[in-house]
Amino acid sequence: MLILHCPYCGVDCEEAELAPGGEAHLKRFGPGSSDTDFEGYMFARKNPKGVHFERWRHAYGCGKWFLAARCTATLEVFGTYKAQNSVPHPDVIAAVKARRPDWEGYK
Amino acid sequence: MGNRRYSMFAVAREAMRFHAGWERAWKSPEPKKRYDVVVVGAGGHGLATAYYLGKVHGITNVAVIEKGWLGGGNTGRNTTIIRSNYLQDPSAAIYEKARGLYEDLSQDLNYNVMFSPRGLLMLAQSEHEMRGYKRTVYANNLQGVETRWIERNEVKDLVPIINIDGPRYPVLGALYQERGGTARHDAVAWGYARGCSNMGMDIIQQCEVTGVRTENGKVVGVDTSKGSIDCGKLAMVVAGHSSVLAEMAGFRLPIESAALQAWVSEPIKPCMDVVVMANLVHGYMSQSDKGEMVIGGGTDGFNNYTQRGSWHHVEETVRALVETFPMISRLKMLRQWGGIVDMTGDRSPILSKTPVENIFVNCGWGTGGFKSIPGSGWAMAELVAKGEPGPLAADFGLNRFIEGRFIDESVAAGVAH
Amino acid sequence: MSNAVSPLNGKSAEGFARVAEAGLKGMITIRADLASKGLAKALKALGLPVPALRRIEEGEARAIAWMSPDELLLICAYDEAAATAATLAEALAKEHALVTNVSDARAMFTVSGAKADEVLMKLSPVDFPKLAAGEMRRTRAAQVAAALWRSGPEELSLVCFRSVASYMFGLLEVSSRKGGEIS
Amino acid sequence: MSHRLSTGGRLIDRKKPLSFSFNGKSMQGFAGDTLAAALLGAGQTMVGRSFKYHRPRGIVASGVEEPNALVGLGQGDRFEPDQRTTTTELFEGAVTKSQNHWPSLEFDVGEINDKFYRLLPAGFYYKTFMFPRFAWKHLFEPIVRQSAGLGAVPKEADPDRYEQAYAFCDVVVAGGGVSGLAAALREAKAGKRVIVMEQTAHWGGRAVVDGGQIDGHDAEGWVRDAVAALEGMDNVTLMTRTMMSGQYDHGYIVGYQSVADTTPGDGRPRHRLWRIRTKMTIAANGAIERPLSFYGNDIPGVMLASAVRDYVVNWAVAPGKRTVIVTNNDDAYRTALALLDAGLEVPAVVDARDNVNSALIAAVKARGVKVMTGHGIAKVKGRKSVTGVEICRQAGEGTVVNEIACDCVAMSGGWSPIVHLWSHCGGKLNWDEANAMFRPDQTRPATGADGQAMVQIVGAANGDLGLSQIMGSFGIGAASEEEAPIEAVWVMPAGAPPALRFKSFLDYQNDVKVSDVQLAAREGYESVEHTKRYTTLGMATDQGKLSNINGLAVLSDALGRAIPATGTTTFRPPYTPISFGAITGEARGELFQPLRRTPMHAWHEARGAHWEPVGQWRRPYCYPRGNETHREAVNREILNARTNVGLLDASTLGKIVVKGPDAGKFLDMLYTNMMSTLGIGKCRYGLMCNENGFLSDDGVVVRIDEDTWLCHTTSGGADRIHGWMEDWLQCEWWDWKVYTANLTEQFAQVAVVGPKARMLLEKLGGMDVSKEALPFMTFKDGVLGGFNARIYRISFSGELSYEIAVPANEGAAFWEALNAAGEEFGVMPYGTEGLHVMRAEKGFIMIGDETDGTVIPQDLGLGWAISKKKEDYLGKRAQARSHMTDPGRWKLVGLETLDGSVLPDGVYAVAEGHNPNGQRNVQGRVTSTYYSPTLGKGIAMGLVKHGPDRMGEVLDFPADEGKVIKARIVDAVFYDKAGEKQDV
Ligand SMILES: Cc1cc2nc3c(=O)[nH]c(=O)nc-3n(C[C@H](O)[C@H](O)[C@H](O)COP(=O)(O)OP(=O)(O)OC[C@H]3O[C@@H](n4cnc5c(N)ncnc54)[C@H](O)[C@@H]3O)c2cc1C
Ligand SMILES: NC(=O)c1ccc[n+]([C@@H]2O[C@H](COP(=O)([O-])OP(=O)(O)OC[C@H]3O[C@@H](n4cnc5c(N)ncnc54)[C@H](O)[C@@H]3O)[C@@H](O)[C@H]2O)c1
Ligand SMILES: Cc1cc2nc3c(=O)[nH]c(=O)nc-3n(C[C@H](O)[C@H](O)[C@H](O)COP(=O)(O)O)c2cc1C
Ligand SMILES: [Zn+2]
Repeated sequence: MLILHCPYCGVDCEEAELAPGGEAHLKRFGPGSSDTDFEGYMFARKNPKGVHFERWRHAYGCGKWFLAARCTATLEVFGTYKAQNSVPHPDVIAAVKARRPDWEGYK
Repeated sequence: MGNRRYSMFAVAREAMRFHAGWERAWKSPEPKKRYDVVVVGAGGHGLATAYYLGKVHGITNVAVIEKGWLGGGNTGRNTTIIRSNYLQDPSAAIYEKARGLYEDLSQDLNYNVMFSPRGLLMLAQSEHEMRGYKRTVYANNLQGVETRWIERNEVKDLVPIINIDGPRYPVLGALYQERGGTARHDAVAWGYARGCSNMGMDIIQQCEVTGVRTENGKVVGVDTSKGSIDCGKLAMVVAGHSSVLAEMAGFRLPIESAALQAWVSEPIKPCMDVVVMANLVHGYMSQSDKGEMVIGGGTDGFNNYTQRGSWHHVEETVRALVETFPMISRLKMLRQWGGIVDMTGDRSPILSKTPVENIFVNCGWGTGGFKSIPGSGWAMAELVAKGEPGPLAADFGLNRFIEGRFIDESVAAGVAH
Repeated sequence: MSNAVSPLNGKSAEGFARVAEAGLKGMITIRADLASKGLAKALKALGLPVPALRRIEEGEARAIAWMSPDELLLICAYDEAAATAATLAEALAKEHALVTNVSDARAMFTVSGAKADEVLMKLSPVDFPKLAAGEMRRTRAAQVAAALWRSGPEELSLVCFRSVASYMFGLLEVSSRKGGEIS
Repeated sequence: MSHRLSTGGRLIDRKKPLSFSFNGKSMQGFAGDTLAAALLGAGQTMVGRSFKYHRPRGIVASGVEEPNALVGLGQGDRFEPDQRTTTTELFEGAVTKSQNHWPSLEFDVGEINDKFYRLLPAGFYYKTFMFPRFAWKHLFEPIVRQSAGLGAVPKEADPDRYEQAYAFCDVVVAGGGVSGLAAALREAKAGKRVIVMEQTAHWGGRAVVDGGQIDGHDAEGWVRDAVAALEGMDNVTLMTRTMMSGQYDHGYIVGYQSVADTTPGDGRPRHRLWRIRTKMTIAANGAIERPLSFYGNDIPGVMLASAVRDYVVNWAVAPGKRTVIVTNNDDAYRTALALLDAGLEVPAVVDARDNVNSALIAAVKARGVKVMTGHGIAKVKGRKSVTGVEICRQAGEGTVVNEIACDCVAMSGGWSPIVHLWSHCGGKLNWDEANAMFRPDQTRPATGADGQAMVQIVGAANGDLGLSQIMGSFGIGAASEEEAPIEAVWVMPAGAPPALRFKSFLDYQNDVKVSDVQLAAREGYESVEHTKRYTTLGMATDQGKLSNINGLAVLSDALGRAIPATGTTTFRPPYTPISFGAITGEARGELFQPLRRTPMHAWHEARGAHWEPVGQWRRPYCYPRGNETHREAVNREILNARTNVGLLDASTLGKIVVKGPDAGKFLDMLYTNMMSTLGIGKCRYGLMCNENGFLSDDGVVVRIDEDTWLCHTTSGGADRIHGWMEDWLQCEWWDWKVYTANLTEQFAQVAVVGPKARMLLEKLGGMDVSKEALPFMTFKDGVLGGFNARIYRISFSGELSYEIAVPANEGAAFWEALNAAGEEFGVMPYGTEGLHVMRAEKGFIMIGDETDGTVIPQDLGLGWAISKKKEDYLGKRAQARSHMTDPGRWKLVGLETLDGSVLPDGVYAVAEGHNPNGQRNVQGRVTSTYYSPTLGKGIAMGLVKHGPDRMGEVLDFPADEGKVIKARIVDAVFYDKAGEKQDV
């Protein structure tokens, strides 16, 4: 049962107050985009065993979507940050590096 | 001289000497330098793939490589529901092929996998579900899958412990597959393993694949915790770990790994002879031969590689089942566990060639691939042996996503076990 | 308005705590840039501040609560809601803002008594001993969304959607039954 | 034979006798007894039958580890199977029955399995029952199942109620023994918020029985003071009868509290399930004694040494008159002393260790007890109760050196720390060779959200067995007798031949013997996980609390590998079984799920509406009158709407307001149509697709002012679509200035439908609803019959129709007013089925019928609703994929059976031949089908390959019993093709 900090309202949310939203930072490809780009956007997933950047909505709270960096193998949470970031927030990158020195970085 | 072939008489003979003469069910050799085919993953699908490679295609220089103990993945932790009452043609075809093979699997493997076609019901608890299941019945009849729609009173006859009167979601009837049922999940893995081993294949346990070696777009071998092994062809059959293996080979899959949980009650005397799925409220239950009520529900919603799920999902499912079977309220949960399921974009499996020549994937069975083990192994063996999919696998290629050719089963049923 | 009846018409129950539907309440959702001067001005005119993060500020006739970074909930008398909403909308006409009357979309309950917390402890994943007076907590109560706060000594108030009012009352009623005391 | 002692008993109140019954026989016990204590006290040593061989079984333990003594408790709707007597508190009038035998406990037919034990080794069924093929299902499996299964089946619904509660704290201490209390004191003094859970009704754990000095007091006194001190602190919550069921991720804990088990029917919740979020868990839950594996170690009367001690000291119950003690460690000598103190005979202590000595041993010798070191038990004699033991050298193969008559055997194979809670989330273990135990590896604890340890473990659970050692770790002085080291003994005697090993039990309940584990090893089930599953070792209701360590030691020995190389199986919650009732909590019956009600719900209910669940809403399907069938009611409602006027409660329709300078642009992305160009005051039907291009929702969009739109969604769709909008606004187009609000429940909405609709509204008065003032596809605000209303001129039925929204709190009154005013026009309410049929008569699609998540708007002839002008909208890219543009896609058409009958739901139109998988080719399917009372015949819609180009063609639809129904492809609009009726 995860507990994640909502960067908008400051509540440490119970998993039951949240709605998961899958991989974060997917770039939308619309009409005219190549098959590969579109497939990458819609289907191909990193799904790493390790550091994962993902979307959560504080559904039973302030209603805002936020992002989390979390290890899918240990469930350790490195940090949460606002959804209005098209790439992981530098602070979070730093937080991950601090805990996972051999992490290859955000790809 | 030891006992290879299993039978009532063999057991009787062994009884005389306190069963001292039984041979190993499967050998556990050290890896050879090279194999024609390396199958990664000794779950049901990997072992069945190897088994039919030998049995149907005569390819026996095969290794099945397992990072843990064989059958210890989802094959060893699933609720063993077997059915083929799927809506879409490609699904119905492969699941029915599998169900058919299950009918004779014990005899074929000379290992009693306890396939028990005790009957399976999917309860319709809304007008919408009812229409969906009636549609499924008509589809199944044209697909050669024996199912029928039964009215609520017949449901009650088949499942005396059920409460068909709701109050919240009265049972309107059910989609009934008389020859759906269950099997002893571990025995399926063990039986196939024994079959492979008897054909001279190597099942290598406690050996993790850590890298995939390719040369100009072609696979040449794998690195493992027991050294590197060359291979002509590579079959990735690792369910929840498919993305990890794909990453090693340099491509991505439309897969997300999430926890799916199940649990059992304390054992009680037989009280439910069929498998019941209540998809509207997300719960299903059957009774094992040992007497526990075997229960499962919906998948957790986030990427997870631990075999632990979230408690609130347990509550949702138990709630649904207490409502459906009020008598279980005074039973107790004995043990809960989880597995890592491989969920695809359209919730249907992938049997496919990959961007890397001679690497083939079999994954994406998600919450419902125990029932398909024999059929999937059969189709995968054909794909690996011939390098091209046969009719059973044809529609399950990776290209379907970019073509928009989904095989969507959620249409008829919510839960996909 | 004579035709208006609250979802449960003031239904109540006495257990080890008292639970009651609070009757008709005026509620207005305001979505706007909470930092904007215009908003502050508009609220000031109603005798209300812009509440800080997760705060609820209760005036004598009205209260205003922080619901999300760009959303406030104004609570007032049912009859004045429509007019107040109109006034606010007027005042915020120049801004990018959305003011809408949601009085009828909600149900409000009070839970009172020395053990009021114990009733909600059974329903909401909230650390009640740490729930400060003046904090607006949005969470869930069993299976539905709810917003709750301390509306008085030994009293909590709770807001949920109108359609689930009787579900909510059912939850509160069983959770407050005598014999179910936790301490 | 077991009996109650005349004096003593820490926990019982002799002034409060309680009567209960066992297998119909009435018995007496005392307040404070467990069922097990009361049974033994009443002389009942045999209490059940084993799973496989149906061997007579007695009470082995005094706590949660008990494998045998399970009974059915209670009667009728309060019956509960598999109740563990050692943890069930006795209460007045308790009715208990032993399990798993027929016809009786004394004489059980199943016992014959025991005679054929050699034919039934582990996994025999994998090797047999295969021929003939059908026989497994029809012959063998039924037999296997009947003989398996333990408790009887509860038949009725549970009358008791259950509840749940949340709590938050810094520290949860699991276990109220001396280590738990010491840990709680330490943490509480440091100002932490502490919750202490003790599964039993008593504090103190073992120490209060075993004795010893703590901080200058005797253990009992120290415990009393510690509890008093903790009770005095308001940052501490003490919970007895509360078991920590599981440690879950991020410090989430499930606790299981027994509230009213001993007072059935008193109205209180029977169990309370705690969900606790803690920063740290301190597992202080002790250790469990291991049995020894010798022939007949399962015969009633053979018990754990510590249990024997517990029964004597806590409940003044003597498990036997003459007790032989067999051990490999010193602790069991405490049992000898306890028995002697109680005036019971101890003919001998059989100690597997060679020439050991210690204070405890000396003390026992001093009491004149014969201590036989280097010896073990060759055989226990007796069947339904112990009559004696045969002694042999532990080193040998079981040659009997002498025989001792006794009626009880107290065994101790050493202690296993309870590492479950430590391990649930991955805390690791080390094998401690000296103490022969797996104990926590303090360097590899389970970690939480911050990646740091979230579980600590102390006391015996941490492998510290000596009292001084345990209290010392808290800086508290303590003293107990020094003990000589244990010597691991996994099989007794060491060289036991098969004949002995086949009756040396590891897992009592599942009848797993030493020989079974050795067989598994021989057959290659080498992983401990394979052995577990092959033999069912540790899979019984006690989850191997007694058997796992002995089992894996035997396995390791058989494979000639070290115990740590074998490892343990996975520890999973719950620690002991918890009721499904508790897991359900309040969520049953009315509260099973939220039921959403519209403001008019009560009215519908009072009119006997037949309900249809729509999401969590409940909508009237129809309103049957008198003895009308549903079908008849639906037909009546439709005809009335088409000829007079009908009312539909449309309040469940989603209503989402979208406002802002960029609202138009936003809606243009959301909908396939162009919404930015919609005129103020106008309505437009719109479609939404997901990014896969599939149709996901539809509804009427209205433009309220320059930058405000109101979007109607399907009833099921409101929350989903609102979430969908917010997702895009927050995560993709966060720079766009748009606000949304879900106003679905702010308004009650009524569709007033039919030729007389206008008359009805005019009668209510207050607004001009004429064609001129309020044309089709426009809306108007005003006061209608005294209600603030917004009236939309839209039609989903093809009739003249108004959809009117009023404030929800006035909905009931408004609905009444419409009914009253409509009386003279023959107004009638109609339900969802009428709605469906009328829309089908008009060829309007319905999300969920025509769409099923695989259908795109282009399939439904809705091309007109897809703007060609826009270069982008959600789903557009996906719709450009090859399969979506395939001209061969199935397209929407109308279908009419040649004989006017109604096509069955979901039938398929077959094509020639079969596909490569041998499945019949198909070319279309029915998506909705109804009897149209308006047209007096069956009508249907369906998706057909090239459908629109095949008007008039007749298709074959195989239906039930091999019947084939012929239907013609027709225009999907069956009624008022020109659309005159709705636009008047
Ligand atoms: C709780 C639960 C309930 C379910 N219920 C049902 C049901 O009722 N009916 C049904 O049909 N299906 C059900 N399923 C789904 C079903 O269990 C799976 O689809 C199926 O078992 C998958 O089999 P598999 O062989 O593909 O994968 P697995 O059995 O998981 O085997 C994959 C193997 O690959 C190994 N592996 C992974 N990575 C590596 C590596 N790097 N190197 C070497 N080996 C590796 C793993 O250790 C594992 O043993 C359920 C699943 C779960 C978790
Ligand atoms: N000398 C020996 O060989 C030996 C062996 C074992 C124990 N001991 C003695 O036993 C005592 C150990 O003290 P301790 O406090 O570590 O253990 P303990 O066994 O005395 O106390 C553990 C307590 O935890 C409770 N408990 C267990 N699981 C629980 C759960 N999941 N939830 C809630 N409660 C739970 C038990 O009911 C028990 O009261 C000492 O006196 C020690 O000397 C001695
Ligand atoms: C169909 C089925 C029945 C099971 N029955 C039992 C049982 O009776 N007792 C038990 O302890 N575990 C039972 N289990 C659970 C296993 O013990 C184990 O938890 C599961 O295989 C997952 O493995 P793991 O817990 O070691 O990770 C059962 C599992 C399955 C799939
Ligand atoms: Zn928040």
